Amino acid sequence: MAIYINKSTRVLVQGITGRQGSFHTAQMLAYGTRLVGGTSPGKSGQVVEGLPVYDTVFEAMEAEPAEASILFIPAPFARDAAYEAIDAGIKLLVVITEGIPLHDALDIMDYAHREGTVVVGPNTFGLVSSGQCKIGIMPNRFYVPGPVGVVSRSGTLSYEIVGNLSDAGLGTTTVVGMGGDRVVGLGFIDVLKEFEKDPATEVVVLVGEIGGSAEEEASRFIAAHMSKPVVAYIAGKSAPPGKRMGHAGAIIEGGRGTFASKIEALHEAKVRVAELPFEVPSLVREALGNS
Amino acid sequence: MAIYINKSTRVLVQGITGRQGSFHTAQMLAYGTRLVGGTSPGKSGQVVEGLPVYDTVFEAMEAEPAEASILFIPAPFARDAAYEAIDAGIKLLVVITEGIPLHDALDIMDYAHREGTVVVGPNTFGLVSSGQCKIGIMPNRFYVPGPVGVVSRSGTLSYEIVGNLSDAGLGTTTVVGMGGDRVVGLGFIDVLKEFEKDPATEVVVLVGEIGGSAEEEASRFIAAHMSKPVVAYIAGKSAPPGKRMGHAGAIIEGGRGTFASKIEALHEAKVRVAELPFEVPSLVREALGNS
Amino acid sequence: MKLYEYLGKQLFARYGIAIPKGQMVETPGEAAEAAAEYGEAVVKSQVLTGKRGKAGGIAFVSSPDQARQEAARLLAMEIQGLPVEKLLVEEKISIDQELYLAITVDGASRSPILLVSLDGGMEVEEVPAERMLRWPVNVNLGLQPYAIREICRRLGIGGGLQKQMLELVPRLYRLFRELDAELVEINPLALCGSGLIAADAKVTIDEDALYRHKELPRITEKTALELRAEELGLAFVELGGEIAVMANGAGITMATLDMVQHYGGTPANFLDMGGGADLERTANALELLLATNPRAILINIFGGITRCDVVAEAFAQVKESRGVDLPVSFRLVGTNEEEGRAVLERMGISAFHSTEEAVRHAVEISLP
Amino acid sequence: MKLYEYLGKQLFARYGIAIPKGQMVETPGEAAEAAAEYGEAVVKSQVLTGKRGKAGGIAFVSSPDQARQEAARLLAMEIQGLPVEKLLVEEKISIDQELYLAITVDGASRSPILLVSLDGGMEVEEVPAERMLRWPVNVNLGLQPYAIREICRRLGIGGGLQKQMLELVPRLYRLFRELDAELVEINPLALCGSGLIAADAKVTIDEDALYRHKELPRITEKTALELRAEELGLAFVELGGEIAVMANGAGITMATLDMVQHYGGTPANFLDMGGGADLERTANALELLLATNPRAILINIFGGITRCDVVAEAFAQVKESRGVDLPVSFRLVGTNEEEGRAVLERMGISAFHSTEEAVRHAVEISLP
Repeated sequence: MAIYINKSTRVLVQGITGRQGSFHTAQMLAYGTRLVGGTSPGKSGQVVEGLPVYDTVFEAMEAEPAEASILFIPAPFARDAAYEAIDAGIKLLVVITEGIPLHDALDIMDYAHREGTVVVGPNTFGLVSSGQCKIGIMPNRFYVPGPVGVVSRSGTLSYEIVGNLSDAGLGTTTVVGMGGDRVVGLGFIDVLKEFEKDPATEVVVLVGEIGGSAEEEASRFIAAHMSKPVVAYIAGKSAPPGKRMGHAGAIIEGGRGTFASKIEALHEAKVRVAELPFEVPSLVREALGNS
Repeated sequence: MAIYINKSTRVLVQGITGRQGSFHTAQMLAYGTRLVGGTSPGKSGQVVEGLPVYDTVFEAMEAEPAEASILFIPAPFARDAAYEAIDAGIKLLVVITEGIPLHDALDIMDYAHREGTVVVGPNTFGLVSSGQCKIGIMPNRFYVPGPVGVVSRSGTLSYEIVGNLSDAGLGTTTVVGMGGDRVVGLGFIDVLKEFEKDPATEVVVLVGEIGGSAEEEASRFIAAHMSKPVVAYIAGKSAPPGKRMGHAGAIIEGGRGTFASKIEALHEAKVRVAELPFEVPSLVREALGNS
Repeated sequence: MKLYEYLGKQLFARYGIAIPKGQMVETPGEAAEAAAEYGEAVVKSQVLTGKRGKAGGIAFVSSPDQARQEAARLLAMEIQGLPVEKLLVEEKISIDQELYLAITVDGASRSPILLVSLDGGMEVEEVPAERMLRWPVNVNLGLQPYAIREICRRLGIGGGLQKQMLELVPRLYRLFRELDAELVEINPLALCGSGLIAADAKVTIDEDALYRHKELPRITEKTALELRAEELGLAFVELGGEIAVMANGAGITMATLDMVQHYGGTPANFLDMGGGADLERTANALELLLATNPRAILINIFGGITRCDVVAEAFAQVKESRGVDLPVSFRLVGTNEEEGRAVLERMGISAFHSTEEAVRHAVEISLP
Repeated sequence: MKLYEYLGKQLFARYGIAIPKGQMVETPGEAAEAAAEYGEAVVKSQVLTGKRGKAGGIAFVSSPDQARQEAARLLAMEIQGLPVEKLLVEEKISIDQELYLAITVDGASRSPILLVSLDGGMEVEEVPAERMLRWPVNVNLGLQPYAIREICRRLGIGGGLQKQMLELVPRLYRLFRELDAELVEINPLALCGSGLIAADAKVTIDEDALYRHKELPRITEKTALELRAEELGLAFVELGGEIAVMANGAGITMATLDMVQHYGGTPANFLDMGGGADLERTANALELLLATNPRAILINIFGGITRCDVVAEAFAQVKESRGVDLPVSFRLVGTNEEEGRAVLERMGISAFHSTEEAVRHAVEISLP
């Protein structure tokens, strides 16, 4: 079992002919993802990695319907591409694009909410149900089946942690990247709810960072609704206030979103907190032992 | 039984302190409608017909929640009032107001659709479940319980027809006024579906008029999905093309929306069509006898 | 409110939609002057009907003299009963392809709808349904580029023309929304070289929204009486027959007219006095009714929000002040019916209970 | 991108939001001239921090001479490390009541959020939560009048002040949406007689959306190196320590810094080279890294979209061209790891597999 996606999920690649789009198309195919085609305006009829290219999502859906789509579309055009996917009936939209204007993200979320489409990202590495389906840009090799569900705000840091887990013999059910922007679709709580329901997930790893209040809200949710153990790591302990540490979300403003407040909230929710990323596997083992 | 509203439906009056609002508040109370209060900005604390007046719909809903609201709000402010009702959680919105700009109506319908609110009107006389609840401006006396469901595009004409029915001893389950504007919330098909499901409704009377294609679409629906007999009357046989006959919807343009095309569609759907309004009761009797 | 082509084109220009060079003129002399600037030119009657081409209301000219002649001819014309009072003189454009483009409101989907066809230039009713692409627009999203690309794909429009559409369509949609249009139509939308030019313009503005568009001109196709009715806030249409008809509610008024016709009478007008009118408004409506010089009057009141006594009082007032002597057929039921009947009885009028009786009587008294 | 108060107020004026009369000046002489126009005036340091009042960055003056003196004093100040280079001289307004008004984006509700409080004038963090009204805005609807009326009701704002709010709030919201603002804040929003005046202005524009706002000024709080990083499209922050750190991904870069600190080192910077950088971009990032004059370099690459060999090649290139002799701790795993390691080996660098080892090594080599 897994959450959101599995081996029967049919996936479309928007922006398949670009450098990133074509590279990750190959990677996703190698992982075993059921890709059904891609889009690139004006390039209908081309073939990328053996997959048909269409002008529009509607055209692609006429040829073979897909449930999910992954966006490799430059930021100025990402909102339009997201609208297109949602309007054409895509139910899970993974937005890899970085640097999408904040108000465009608000517009995307609003329309997606209205149409019942789940958005992962923007500025996410995607999500993967280990051994079944990868819709994202994470390296293939660490995502092996196991009992751990992972949800993370940052990409490479989660690769690091999932790498540590797999080195320690701990595989994953589903790994979800929420995305590093201030406004993202799936949040911690959405994903935690799914992990709580997923029979294959025995323990959840939450990878957070400074800025915003998502970790604090997740803590309250965990305390109230999670029966499964949760392990957390929060990045940004050493970050100075007022500076944006890469991610739009990672900025401590007016005393809010600090490392301390997040750790306190997690402790209150009885979450096991790792001080450093490589401590995560032992805390997971501990949690598995206890559960 | 009845559709949309019944004796437990709690109703709010938006614009209760105006001439129309207060007059019809008294009429609705006299009919037995469960009115719980009204709104009028800046007039919180006043009392109209024994009902409390609030500044906003939110304030009213805090005091006592309502499921439905009826709008007596001047056209330039109607969209805002509709938004307010929908945002505050009203699930059935009856818009009496005439002359609402077309694009405002589009906006209202869009938001209502999004939030799952049913809109009756604009430019409607409202709806009434006979003997239980009246949310509208129709005269009280003709709406007596019985087996006939009525849905109408025009107000006074439906009073005339319901009056004819009640004179003939035929009462009604629910009478719904769709409203005379080009864009209205509930359409024939929505209401026909409900009547088809309502055990108390044995026959349906559809009162249409020239313009648009609602009657043609209703006919196709009736042919495909209605097991109950339908009787129809269409106004505007004598109307010249290109002239707007009062209702925004009642205009024959470019050969579409003609009397002839509607009658033809209704006949194809085996609907009994009355030539003149007062022929409706005998056709209803005939339908009841057959069913 | 329909706008003349030249006004519609002014709006197009304001929204960045290309139009041919041209100017509105009202005399043959002005037409000659304008044509002198363009060489090959077209002179187009400005009337609010779509059939002017077939009616000979458009002329191509190659010289100022010819423009003067044609303008004189056109200004003497009536098209579908409408006198030609204004002309639009435009440079002749060389058209490679004609498209059809319109945005209007679709009652069925409760949304704006975009209509596009490659069969431009002909009457829209003549375009086969399968060659007219219909795209409902979510008002929340508006017309986004992806939708235009998808529409173009379905129509087989690619390359430069698609690019032009991606620029033009959002502008037209913005005009449609911002100016509260019921209809914006470009037919033909002319492909001239690599550019799209609006060769015609049909724009209809929602009259209910005119209050928020002080900048727009006020155009009317109404008769003097219809204008008077508009001022009074009444729905009124002149129909030219013998029986002046007033009722309360658009549907019942239409049904009353249908019945008049059914029983062999001819209605002089459609007059919906609306709901809940007071004494003054009702009196105004009755004055309007008399102004059509009918042979008889038919008043059909089903009082709901409207009070029967108010209508009866208003009638008494107008009858007295104007010394009305016309035969009247009155139907009166509903709110305050007894009081209303009492007022009429004093004038010797016995109101009917049923519309049918009232209409039959009206037809009888209207016969010469 | 934060805007200076005077720029924010220019935007307010463009959107019809009332501001005090005033002008931006850069010298004491200009300040005196401006103050002469207003009589009682206020001289405000233009710095991109909210604490300037407490820091003495605002002066009230009654004469041009006093304005000159205070301006000289202010222009010599630093506030929170920021030099005061510009002043805003404004007429002093007489304030009856101070409100707080802001619109920002709420990540939790994925929507804009309006913040209103009757406790204006104080630091927003000091306003008790229950006295700050928070109203999430549906971007589809925008801020409609009903919402403002409801907000006013909850705060007990009626009458004329409510009317003022009904005018002002939609204008501020329009600015927020049209200019891609992350934050618009008016604190205090001053009630002066019957009018509301924006006595301060804090406007932050989304940098990701600047490309569509050519009309807006470009303001930066960044150092020269950070600016260079911005040009290169890299996320870079100077931190002042000894170890230059580069990683790929914001989260892992932060975690690497945390580990550096944990093991007793001090980071010179935050540098996220992002994902999928090519040789040139990586080389640029490395150049930037060297410009902080560190004692040691720590490079932490977990190759996904990023290829290990590209990073190693870029490093070799820069090392050679710049003759870099600094000690380096390299961690390299992921896509094309073998190829990358081979490149490094040729330079005598043996890359670590784990971040922990790499960080520990970096701290060691950074010690004097």
